[in-house]
Amino acid sequence: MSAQFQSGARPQTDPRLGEVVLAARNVAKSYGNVHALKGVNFDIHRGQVTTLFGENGAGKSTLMKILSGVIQPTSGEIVLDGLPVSFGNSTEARDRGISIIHQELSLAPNLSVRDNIFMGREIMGASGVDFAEEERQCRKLMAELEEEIDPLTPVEDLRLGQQQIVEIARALSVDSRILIMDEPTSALSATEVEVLFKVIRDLTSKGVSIVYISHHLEEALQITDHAVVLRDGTMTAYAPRAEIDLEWIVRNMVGENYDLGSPPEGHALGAVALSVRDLTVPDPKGADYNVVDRLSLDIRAGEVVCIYGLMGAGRTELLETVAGRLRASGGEVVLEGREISHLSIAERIARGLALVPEDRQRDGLVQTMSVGENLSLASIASFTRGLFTRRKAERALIDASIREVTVKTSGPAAAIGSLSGGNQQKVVIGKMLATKPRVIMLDEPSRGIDIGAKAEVFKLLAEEAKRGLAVVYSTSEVGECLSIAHRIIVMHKGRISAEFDSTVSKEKIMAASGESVAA
Amino acid sequence: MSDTTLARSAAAKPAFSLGRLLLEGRAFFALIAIVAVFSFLSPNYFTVSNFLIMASHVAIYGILAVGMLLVILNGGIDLSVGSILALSGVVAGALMQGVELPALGVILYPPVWAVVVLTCTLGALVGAVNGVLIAWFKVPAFVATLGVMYVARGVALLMTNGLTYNNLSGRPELGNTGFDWLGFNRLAGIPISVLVLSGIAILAGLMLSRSAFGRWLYASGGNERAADLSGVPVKRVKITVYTLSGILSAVAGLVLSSQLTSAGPTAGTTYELTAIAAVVIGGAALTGGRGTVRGTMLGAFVIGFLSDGLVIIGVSSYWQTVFTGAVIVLAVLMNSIQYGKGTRKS
Amino acid sequence: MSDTTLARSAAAKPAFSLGRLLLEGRAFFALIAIVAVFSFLSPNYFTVSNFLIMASHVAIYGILAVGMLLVILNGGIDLSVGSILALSGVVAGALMQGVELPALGVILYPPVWAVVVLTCTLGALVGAVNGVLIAWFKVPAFVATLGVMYVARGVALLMTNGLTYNNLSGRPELGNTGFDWLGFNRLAGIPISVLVLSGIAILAGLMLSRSAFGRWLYASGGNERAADLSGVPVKRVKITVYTLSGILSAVAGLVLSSQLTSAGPTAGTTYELTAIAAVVIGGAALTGGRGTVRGTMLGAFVIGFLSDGLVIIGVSSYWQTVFTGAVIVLAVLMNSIQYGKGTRKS
Amino acid sequence: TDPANPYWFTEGEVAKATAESLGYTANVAAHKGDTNAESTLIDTAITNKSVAIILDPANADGSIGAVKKAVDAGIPVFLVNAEINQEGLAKAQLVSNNAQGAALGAEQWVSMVGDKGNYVELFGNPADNNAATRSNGYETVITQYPDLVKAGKEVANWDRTQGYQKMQSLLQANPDIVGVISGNDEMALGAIAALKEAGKLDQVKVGGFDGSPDAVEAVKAGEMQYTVLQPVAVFSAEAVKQADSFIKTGATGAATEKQLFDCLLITKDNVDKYTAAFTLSE
Ligand SMILES: Nc1ncnc2c1ncn2[C@@H]1O[C@H](COP(=O)(O)OP(=O)(O)OP(=O)(O)O)[C@@H](O)[C@H]1O
Ligand SMILES: Nc1ncnc2c1ncn2[C@@H]1O[C@H](COP(=O)(O)OP(=O)(O)OP(=O)(O)O)[C@@H](O)[C@H]1O
Ligand SMILES: [Mg+2]
Ligand SMILES: [Mg+2]
Repeated sequence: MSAQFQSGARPQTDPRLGEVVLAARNVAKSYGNVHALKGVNFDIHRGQVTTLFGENGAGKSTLMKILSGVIQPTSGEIVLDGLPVSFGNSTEARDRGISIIHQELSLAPNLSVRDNIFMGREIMGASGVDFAEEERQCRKLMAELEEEIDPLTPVEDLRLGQQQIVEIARALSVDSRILIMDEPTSALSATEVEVLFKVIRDLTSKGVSIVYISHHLEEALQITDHAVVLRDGTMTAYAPRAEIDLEWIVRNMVGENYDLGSPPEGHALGAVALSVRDLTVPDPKGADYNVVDRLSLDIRAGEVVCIYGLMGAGRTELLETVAGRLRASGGEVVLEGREISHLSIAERIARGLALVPEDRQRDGLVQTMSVGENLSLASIASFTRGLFTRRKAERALIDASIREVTVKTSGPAAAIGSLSGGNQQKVVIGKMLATKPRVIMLDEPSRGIDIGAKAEVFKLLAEEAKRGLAVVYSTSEVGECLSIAHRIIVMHKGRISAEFDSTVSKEKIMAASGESVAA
Repeated sequence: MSDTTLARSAAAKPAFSLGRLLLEGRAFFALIAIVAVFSFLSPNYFTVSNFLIMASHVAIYGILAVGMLLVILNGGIDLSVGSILALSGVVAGALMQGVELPALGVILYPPVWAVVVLTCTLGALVGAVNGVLIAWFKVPAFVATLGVMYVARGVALLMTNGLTYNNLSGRPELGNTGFDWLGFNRLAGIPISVLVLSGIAILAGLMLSRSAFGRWLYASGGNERAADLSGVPVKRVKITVYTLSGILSAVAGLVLSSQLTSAGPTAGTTYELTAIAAVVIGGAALTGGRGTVRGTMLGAFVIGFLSDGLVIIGVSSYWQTVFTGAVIVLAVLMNSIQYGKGTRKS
Repeated sequence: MSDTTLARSAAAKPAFSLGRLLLEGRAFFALIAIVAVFSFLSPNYFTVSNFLIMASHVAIYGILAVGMLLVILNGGIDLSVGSILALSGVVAGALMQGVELPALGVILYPPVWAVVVLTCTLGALVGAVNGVLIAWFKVPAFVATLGVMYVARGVALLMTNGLTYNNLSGRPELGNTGFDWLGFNRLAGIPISVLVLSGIAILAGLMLSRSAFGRWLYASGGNERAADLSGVPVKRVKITVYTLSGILSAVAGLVLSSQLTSAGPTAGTTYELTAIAAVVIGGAALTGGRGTVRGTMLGAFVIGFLSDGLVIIGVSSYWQTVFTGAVIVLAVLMNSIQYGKGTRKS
Repeated sequence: TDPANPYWFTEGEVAKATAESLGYTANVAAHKGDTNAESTLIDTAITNKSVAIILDPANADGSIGAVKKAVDAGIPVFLVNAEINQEGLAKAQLVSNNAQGAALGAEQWVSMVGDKGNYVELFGNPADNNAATRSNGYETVITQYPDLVKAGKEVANWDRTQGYQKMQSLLQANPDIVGVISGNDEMALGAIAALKEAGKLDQVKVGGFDGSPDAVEAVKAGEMQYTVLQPVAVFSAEAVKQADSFIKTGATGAATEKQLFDCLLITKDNVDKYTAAFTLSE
């Protein structure tokens, strides 16, 4: 039986569930007139995993930041081991045994993996920092996470997923009693998630309490002991593991059932819209292999193609090269019959080829601009007449985008940083869709967006496909391959290792990617 | 990442215009305070004629500051403005003295409009050199413009052998009079230089707020990679802003040498600092992407009105230095104290 | 999975030191080129005594540049170093002349070590003012240090009434001799100022590479928010770097006035630009988090050896200006051309 | 001009003191050699409805505009220390006779250095006419001695630190010099510091120009051979008196616009007569 709660109500705690180590009592947080949390009660049980579900902007990250001392609540209190506490900053919380993996990476790109892991907690030896010891511990952590990341590599040279691993390793390196993980796996592949889960089980068996947030619901279900659903800043549901399933979560989260959709039908596929011929891309960092290796691919108008692969398969490089960011060393890219290899990014966008980049913070958003300005950034030409932009036309375009991709924001003038992670992602997608592309490429478009939004984005893409848009998206979640894609392409080491139609099984896809089908 | 910018934006919507006033508030209130204090201290300060005079002094810094604003919005910096100013003045001076064409054995006296056009072209070229070094050769802006600052200054010195061109009024029989018009004349009682500044400020303001280029500029200053992927021609934007800054420095050089009716190679030394200070006092962030023409103008007026005021009330020049420094800090400080967290980014 | 990262890290290890050399290569090669060219042009350039003299000139800029490096690593900038240098020199001068205590009716002549300590304390205080303005009051570093630059200069002028303290040697009967030791003496043939620079550079290098503070500095310069969340005391780090920069400016002021055996309030004007140039030529990024003491030293030597070399071969001073600018750009440009993609970040 | 130089400092102070003793309020401001700053100062003087302006022009050519502006506003301008290249604007131009002073200095210099050997010259700010005037004056005298060879000439911008560093480099290039002739005292004092450091002060003779207190000390100490005193105290006081007379009577009382004040030589012999800054009591 699942229990439903009114806003502000306290969850019933079953004595079987284990002792509550950390709890939020009636915690509220407002930013001006935005009420991110409206009086939430939340318990963390010793040695168990509590999962927090909720739509983008529901207040999950806000609650976690309060529990870990990053921000202070407007009202309400935090109870640690039965005693009320207040944390002035995250260091105080860390000293009390609470550590957090942030949703948005917080690493110093200029420093090595080792230095990032021990940032602010350097191990001191006789003559300054004991680098050898730090490195040793760092290697041990990496071994535990089954990652081959050299401790001396600068973080900026790592792929996003690897950076996330570093972030995880840092949290693990603090021997904390309570570990909060805010979407730790958004850039990880299934294998790595497995490893992480192994680590989590290990930790819980040692009595460490975990809070886990993820938009990958199936994945979260594997690990959770308790589920809590947050909606619009209030807690709407709680249930122990035994009583929850996917349907329960979705119902409580978005209030309706969801479906990632099925390949759009009933329209004839058009001519080949994008054709990639023998494309070869050398490693951008100068290593002597090709990250994309003589790859050929045709996509027809109205077709939806999914590219699946493990981290490092070269999907990002493929898409960035087609978009014009990286230079190919060989091969050609043909858009609607015209060779475009020599064109700039801007010219490709003008011809109808758009890319939604993988890393929204670094490549997607202009933090100094408002939500509206970000949305209209790629399509300025469409509302410029003569020398000047036309405010009305721009406003109409922005409003349409906000509606289309359902961005939850206080308005177009809001700062982009005030949006929740998932809504930021939607802005990036909306920005590129606003250019009215003929071919759109999305690199991991579902990263960090909630299940409802994901469904909406896929629905939107499917509808656009019906109108003749060619869609290519990459993903690291097998489930997403089997949604709207007509065709699934698996990449491995820069080449296409397999190609399937939409009736294939998950196992086959994973096998082709070189992934062990353990889960 | 999210929580840094937040507090601001939450307030941003309802208090939109008020918020902007507050953001630029520091400069605005500082200006009011300066005018009030000096008017109280000297009867000669609060007069129309004095304001016009002071405005004509501000014009030079203001024109440079507009160019600097563009560069700073782009996330760069331009240390060469003072040198370009001097070089342009000197070149204009040389052109007014006549260009000897040895091949033909004649001396050409270009008319004033041609001098202006040629000088601005020169400024644009030097600015473009900055831009190309920075955009194509990836030389950090500070280094590129520092180098160009030295080179331009050196060339100006070499051209004149350290001396100053004096007679820029031209001669009627050569048909090249009118150079001093810029600096000396008034339209409807307002000095031409002030009008030039207003014109430039309005154009720049329109460009920033209404044109696609303005949007590109803010975007590439805020996040160059994201702007690039959104189809913003980031390299072109960069070269353009440095070119514009070069042109504006040349204009400032013309205005200045016309005000002085002379052009020397050491003019404009350290003006880059004044221009940058005006931009920063006006609320722009040196990291790029934030700033307005309005703020920059306020910043320029704060600096100009302050230094003129100190002279008018007869403060000793040492104290002037101290006050200038203190007011610059205070003007910006006021903001931090009052609106606390809002300014994290700059 | 495994093989992707393996390849990279395997390659990373052996190329480690070579990679660093290449990164700092621009400054290194520029220095070699400068020495080669001048040695070829003048027989007097490539001599031990000249190198020592040049090194003692570099000492002043070098000491300032080390402080500037710390500030720049932190993502800031310190425009006040030249003024603090002047103020410290003047204060040291005043102390050497004796402090009159009107209450007691005596004149105190502090011994030289006390003068040095007091002066460095003063530098630290002024630097701390910068730091507090920036860290606590969130005034942008450019504005805060610009303001302090004016104020410190003004105070130096006021203190001396514009004049220069001339006789800093002290008098034996007062027990305060030895001030000129810093600037005049040599240990094992090496000027003290050069030794001071080396000591400071080594200490700073150790601090950056070995101490926790060094890690904090790089971390907060690379991503302040992340550093803050990781428990790095970012505010304290900030205040400390500006304080250190202030102390180093005071040291430079002591060395300079000891070299000249006189201290004037206008010393050190525009040295901040030279110091920043040295840091940037040495490969540091103005955005913070990247740079080394070694690079900065190379940068300082490039600038110093170039300008002295131009004097030695007797190039006219205008051409000196042009060459200085050109070499600064070229030194950095070489890097971009040769190692193209590697330098995206700076 | 820049009040951080004792020369200009005295100029301002003397003028101010004289004016105040005549019952005026005097306002001293510095343009630091920047013609734009100068023009700004003139504007504020006009705003303040000054009765007269005593100006040390920043630039022989560059300052003409500023003077014109003041004259157009009906304020009489009296120039001191440096000239402008246009007559009939200012009511008077009172300057020290730089050419005479330079010749005087150069002769003294030759008599002390001897008539052969290598020497170097330190040159002031090239934008300032006086730099060239003095240099030419030196040149005229010294070229009469063919065995005196100018081994180097460096611009040190009137500044002591630059004088010091340039001198050190010059010493490297020319270790065998016997003399240094400098365009002003500050640069000469810098050169002396450099020579001291190199241990060559006893073999190299240094001559300055201005007659600043520091230089006089150095002459006293035997480190500097001589300095040429510019009668700045005299002509600044005189300028104010002429301004006063012009305000009261409409005439300056002087015969010509350009008035040259002869420079005096300060050597070890007469150094005791130097009673106040820039004043040599006869
Ligand atoms: N600093 C802030 N200023 C203004 N509003 C904020 C701020 N931080 C968060 N918000 C708002 O609070 C709400 C909750 O945000 P939060 O980041 O907690 O969502 P979330 O549940 O973590 O979403 P996601 O799944 O997308 O990460 C959102 O509406 C967001 O816009
Ligand atoms: N054959 C190879 N050998 C070694 N390393 C490789 C090889 N191919 C790719 N890599 C590494 O993997 C990186 C490719 O990562 P990329 O981000 O393109 O992969 P992806 O498929 O987009 O993965 P994800 O988006 O899941 O992180 C390259 O930068 C390179 O460092
Ligand atoms: Mg979140
Ligand atoms: Mg990828």
